[in-house]
Amino acid sequence: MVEPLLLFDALLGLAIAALAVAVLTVHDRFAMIVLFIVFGLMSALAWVRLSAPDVALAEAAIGTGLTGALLLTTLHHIRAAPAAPVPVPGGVVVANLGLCALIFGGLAFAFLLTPLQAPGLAPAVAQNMAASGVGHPVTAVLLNFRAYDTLMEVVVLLAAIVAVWMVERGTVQAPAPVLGEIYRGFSRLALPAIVVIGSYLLWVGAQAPGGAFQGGAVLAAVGLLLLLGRLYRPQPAHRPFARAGFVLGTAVFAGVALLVAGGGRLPFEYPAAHAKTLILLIEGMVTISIAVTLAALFHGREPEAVPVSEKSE
Amino acid sequence: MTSGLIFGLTGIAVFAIGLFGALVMVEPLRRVLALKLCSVGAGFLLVVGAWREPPEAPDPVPHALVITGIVVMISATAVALALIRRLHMLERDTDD
Amino acid sequence: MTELPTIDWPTAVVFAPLAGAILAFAWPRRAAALGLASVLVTAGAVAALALQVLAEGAVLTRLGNWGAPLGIDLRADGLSTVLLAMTVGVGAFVSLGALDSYAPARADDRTRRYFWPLWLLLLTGLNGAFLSTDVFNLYVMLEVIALAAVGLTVLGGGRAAVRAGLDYMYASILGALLFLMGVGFVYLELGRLDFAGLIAAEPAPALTAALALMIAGLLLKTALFPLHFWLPGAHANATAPASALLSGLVVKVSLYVFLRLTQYMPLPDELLVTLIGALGAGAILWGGIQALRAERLKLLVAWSTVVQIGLIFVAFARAGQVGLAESWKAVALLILAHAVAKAGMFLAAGRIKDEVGHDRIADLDRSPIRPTLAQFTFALAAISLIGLPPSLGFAGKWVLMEGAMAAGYWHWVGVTMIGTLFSVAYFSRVLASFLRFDRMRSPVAEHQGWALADAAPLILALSALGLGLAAAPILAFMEIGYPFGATP
Amino acid sequence: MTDAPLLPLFILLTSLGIAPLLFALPERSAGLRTAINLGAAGLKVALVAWLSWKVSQGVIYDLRFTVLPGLELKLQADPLAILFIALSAVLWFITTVYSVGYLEKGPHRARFFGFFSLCVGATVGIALAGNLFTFLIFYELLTLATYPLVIHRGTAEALRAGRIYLIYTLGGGLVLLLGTLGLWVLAGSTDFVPGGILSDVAVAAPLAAQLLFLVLIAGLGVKAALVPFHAWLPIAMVAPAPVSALLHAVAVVKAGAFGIMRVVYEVYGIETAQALGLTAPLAAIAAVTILYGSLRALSQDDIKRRLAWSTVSQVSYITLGVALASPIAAIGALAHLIHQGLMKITMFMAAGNLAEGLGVKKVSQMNGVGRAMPGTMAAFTLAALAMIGLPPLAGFVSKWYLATGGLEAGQGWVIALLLGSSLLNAGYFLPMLHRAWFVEPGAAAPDGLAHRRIGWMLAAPPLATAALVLIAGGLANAPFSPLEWTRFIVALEYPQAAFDDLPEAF
Amino acid sequence: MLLDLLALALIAVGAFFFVAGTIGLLRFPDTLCRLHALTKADGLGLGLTCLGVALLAGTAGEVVRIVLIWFFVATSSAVCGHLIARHVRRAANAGGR
Repeated sequence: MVEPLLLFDALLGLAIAALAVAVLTVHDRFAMIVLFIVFGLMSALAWVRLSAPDVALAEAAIGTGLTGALLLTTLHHIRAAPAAPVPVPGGVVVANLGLCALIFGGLAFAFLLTPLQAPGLAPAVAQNMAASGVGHPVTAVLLNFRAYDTLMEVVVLLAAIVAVWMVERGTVQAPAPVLGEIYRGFSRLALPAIVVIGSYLLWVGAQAPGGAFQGGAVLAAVGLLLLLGRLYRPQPAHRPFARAGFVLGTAVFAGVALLVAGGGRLPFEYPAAHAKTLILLIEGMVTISIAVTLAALFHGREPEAVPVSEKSE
Repeated sequence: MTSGLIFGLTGIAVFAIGLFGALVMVEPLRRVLALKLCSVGAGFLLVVGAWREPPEAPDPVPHALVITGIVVMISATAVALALIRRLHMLERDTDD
Repeated sequence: MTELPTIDWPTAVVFAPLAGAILAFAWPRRAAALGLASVLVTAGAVAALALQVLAEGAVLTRLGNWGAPLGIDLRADGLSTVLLAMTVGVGAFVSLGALDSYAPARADDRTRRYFWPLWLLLLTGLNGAFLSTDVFNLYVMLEVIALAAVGLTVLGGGRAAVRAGLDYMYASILGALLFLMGVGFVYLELGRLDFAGLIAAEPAPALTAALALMIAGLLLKTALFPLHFWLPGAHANATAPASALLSGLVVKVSLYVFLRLTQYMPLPDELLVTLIGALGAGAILWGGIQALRAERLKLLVAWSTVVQIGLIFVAFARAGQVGLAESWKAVALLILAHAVAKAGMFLAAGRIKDEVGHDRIADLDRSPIRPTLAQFTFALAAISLIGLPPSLGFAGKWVLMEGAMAAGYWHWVGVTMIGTLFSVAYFSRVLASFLRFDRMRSPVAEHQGWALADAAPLILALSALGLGLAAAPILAFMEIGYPFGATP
Repeated sequence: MTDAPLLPLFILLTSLGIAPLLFALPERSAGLRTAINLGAAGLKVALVAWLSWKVSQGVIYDLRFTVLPGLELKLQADPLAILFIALSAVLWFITTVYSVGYLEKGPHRARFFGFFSLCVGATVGIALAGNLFTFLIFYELLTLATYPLVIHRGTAEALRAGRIYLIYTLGGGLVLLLGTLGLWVLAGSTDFVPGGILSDVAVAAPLAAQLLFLVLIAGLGVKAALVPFHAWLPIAMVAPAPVSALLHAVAVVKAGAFGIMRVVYEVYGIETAQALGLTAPLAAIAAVTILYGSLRALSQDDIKRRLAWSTVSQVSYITLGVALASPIAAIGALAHLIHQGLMKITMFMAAGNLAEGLGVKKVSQMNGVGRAMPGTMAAFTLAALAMIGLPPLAGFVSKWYLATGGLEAGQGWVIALLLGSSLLNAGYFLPMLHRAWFVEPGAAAPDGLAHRRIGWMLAAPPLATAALVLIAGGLANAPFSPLEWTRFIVALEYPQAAFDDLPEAF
Repeated sequence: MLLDLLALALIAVGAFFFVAGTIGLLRFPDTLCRLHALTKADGLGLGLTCLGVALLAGTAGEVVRIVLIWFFVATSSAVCGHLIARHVRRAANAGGR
């Protein structure tokens, strides 16, 4: 029973590597992005094979789905640009190829010489699970043991939206294509379902694969659907709410981390009795922030009081 | 031969392919994708580091790290894409 | 002793700017006031932390009370604290300078409002990185820094700035991903990510790979020749306060991480140390030549950053592998010197550009407008960067050359001296154009362009000069908690 | 215990401390600026007098401040320091008066006086430096402070000169840095101690000690304008006259010569230096410089350039006296440090007056200037005659001691050298005097020597320094004369030479 | 056991339709033809696969979830097909004008 699965793994690995090459070599840019999405889904599949369903979910939803959407909308904007501006000299390509082959060889060598039996932190995590306030180890690591990392990750997201709003200030985006009635009908059907799924993922994260990031990403899809179908158009007046949404997760996370300190406790040291509640609170707020931020990253520019000629169609 | 070994090598290969792309590609979107390939490659390595032969449960810590890495990467990608869009706009305006 | 420990200062040092960033972004109308206030609060927190470190030695905060390796620890030893003080000190003065640079008359509303959240996020990342004891946490911090820094690079919004920002972004992400791959190898081998684990580790192929990847990533981020290609454009095309932060502080973080890692995971071969020194020498030569050819003032200053980074790596390699235990002091002094002086210099260059209206070096002496104080500031900063006594740059160079000489590594002494000559040559190009008066048409008005805005760069430049006299106490402070001793 | 242990620091601050004040002063507050300048200069003369008296009473001043582990900034007031500091204090006062007059309506006065006082402060620091490290710091400060003075006029020519000046002096500074580092690594200290600190190293590693000497002398030789590092000096004379005066008489070249003295006497110790065979080559270089400078001076038409070449030659008398390794020659060298300063500053100020008052800048234009500006030319004449070595003027005293010392050290060629140099001195100074006093003003003179009035602030200073030249020579044996003081110093540096055995001046 | 075999058979047939659809995607000449091949074959393949998996499911909850998945995937692929076709028609119109 093991052997065929190993064969499957090997084929999957080869396919992933081949897709990676294809992403870089295919001429058409649209095909490039589609291939990348396939690549991402295949990688997610591989991670399921490696018993990492949380990671696979996150990669599929964020790393592939939303990233793909971002890439496609960017391609839509820059479609006028020539595909390959300047050809790179062949010598440079060959030299880099050699370099990367060398790096691959070196890293593969080091990897093969390393036994994959290091105990890691799994025993420590297992030992402290009871005190963590949640039942799912990955969530425990993300929101308790290494909560500081996760806070900073949300900060990265905040930095990204600040930077994107700053970069694209005062720009008028190329109008997106109108998607028509069938799409609108579909989105009316899909929206509530996605909200349910996102919330479910958030809620289940405490016990099983899922959590704030996966849930947030799914909820962000709501935003994408709304934006694409023009069911929601960002207005300048909405900016304060958007900003509040962006900072909500970071602020609550950081606030809780600091407020639990005192009385002999350290920052991030949730009182055992309230750990679960606090973590759920944080996760909920972070999910909202992630959803709003990812949707805003997709939309790009800050809604501004510039005359937008969107009424024309 | 184990799944860990296979996907470890896959990850390293993807990383190297991405690195090559990042060094050689000139087209903006493709460079971003090349970097994304690198991050997936690094993700593979961490997930493999967490993996244990099936009856044994995997190490959750690297999983958390990779999830963090994925979110960080989409943030960076979004900023890079915004820059690409902005640059395209500025160059188009000056070309006219 | 006062009752300090009721507040956990390392945490405060990271969270104060974060709170400022959130507030400044959520409330754009008050961004400047909120931002400045939070920088000052952060400065207070760093000062309190420094006092605590002075009184008690290294301060360790076990976030969540889990303790490494399961949790993440923050650790403030002497070196970290000095770099935190450098960051917040330089940052405070650059903030003051930014008040003028982004004043309503000079910059649009949006620039002003976005500067503060980006800068405070950057400060969060910088402080977090200096306190971090965990390689993955460092990766996340490096990304916080990278995104905020790219945002600052393109703050001006011009085409050159955006293009440079994009190049910077590519380099920055790639550097971070190389680092992340290294983190992967560390976990693969050790099953933990904290510094203590690195110190205790036996040499292994995976660790060598990890070290190589991480160093490559850090060198790319820190712009060591020949990986410097992104730096001059990014630093030259940003607005002046942003350039000051980028050149003064941002490149220092990757240097600092490099320093830590190479102490915890010794380079496996003397040859590597020499190679890194040689790259530093290459940076000094190539950067020097480019600085001599630069046509714009800010570009020249940016190339001088490339040179200085090279010098710092020469300091790293000054006494070979056995000397590493002491060489970090020279590196740290030079990092400090460059941060303070270069921030002052970029702010001064920005002031000159603002007053004169352009920054073409060849035409500076045609202008009847002479922002005297800014020019004087520029000269003072140049003195420190050249490494003339009694500046901090001199102290760093002295320690560098002393160690190299004692170890018999004469080539590093020679490289340092050549670098000094180069820097004299390219800075005197600028200084000569400040002092030349026979090419302009109308007479110079007296004391032109003196403004309160000159205070921030002037204080920075004077500090760079004067801190050289305090090099001994600074060195003594840096050794608190034995940054690179057996117990991390 | 002394009643004012910080006295040397106060003296340093009288110059360094007022510099920021002067920079910040608005351009038009000329009166206040002059008051600050003269007040500080006067205060310094008083403080130096007090310090000299204290030191002559045997009080020891020693201030230390740790900069890097083991490495100190050290100020010490020993007799050698007093010699130099007294010279700078007195001449600063006089030059300040002169500068105020000279720059009455010129541009950038705030900047000028700011750097001017920094420059003097650096000189004081060099004098008081208690170790080579401190010396180096002030040596570099001197370079930086004089550069803006050299290019003060802001013309292309001035900038070119400034660039050459900077390249030479910063290059020299860098070499000196190397030497200081070398000393630190070799000896573990850079202190100036009578008798030297290198006697052990000289035994253990003579080659290293010799190389180090070469490096140190090269670093110092740039400012001392030893051949082949002399080229900057004649070019730098484009600076305004008071700057040239200061550069040539007190600050820059003297810093170099003074440094050579410190290195030979107090880093190596004269015995060690001799044992290592270092003094003879140094003497040879000095001799070459003396002759070469004088020869080049002969053919210069520009007055200041001729004076500059003369400086190249004259300053090397000091080096020569040090290198002869005889106590009597040492007295000559030390005395010449003072005497040359007095003589040369007189001549530069006089040359400045000629340019200001008459527009005369070249030797060929000097016909009849003596009658147009008798006071100035009288001072010039006196200084020139002293240079040539006419008894009983100051220059004669130093040359006499040098010659005697040469004989004592068994170096007879010194007599020939001094004679030859004196002849050359006469060869380039006497024609100037001849033109000034005995030739009718001809068509060559600009404006037909139309006399523009020069104020007392320009006229008086050269007369004052000329008077000092006369006094220093005539009253050489009086207590507290420079010569007396140099004997005191030599007694310290040459422990074996009994103070009483030293011959009288005449 | 029989149930297992039946499930495997259903999944295998489903996979066959997926492969067929993919071959159509690669081999057919223009976008509308490709779309035709893809939507029909994949729709069938999806249904069969879901059915097969549902037979293997242990609990009723899992079955419900699989049905939901089938429903959403089928709907969204239909909408996607529609959108692509619409885009093609618009592009053709724009090109023809």
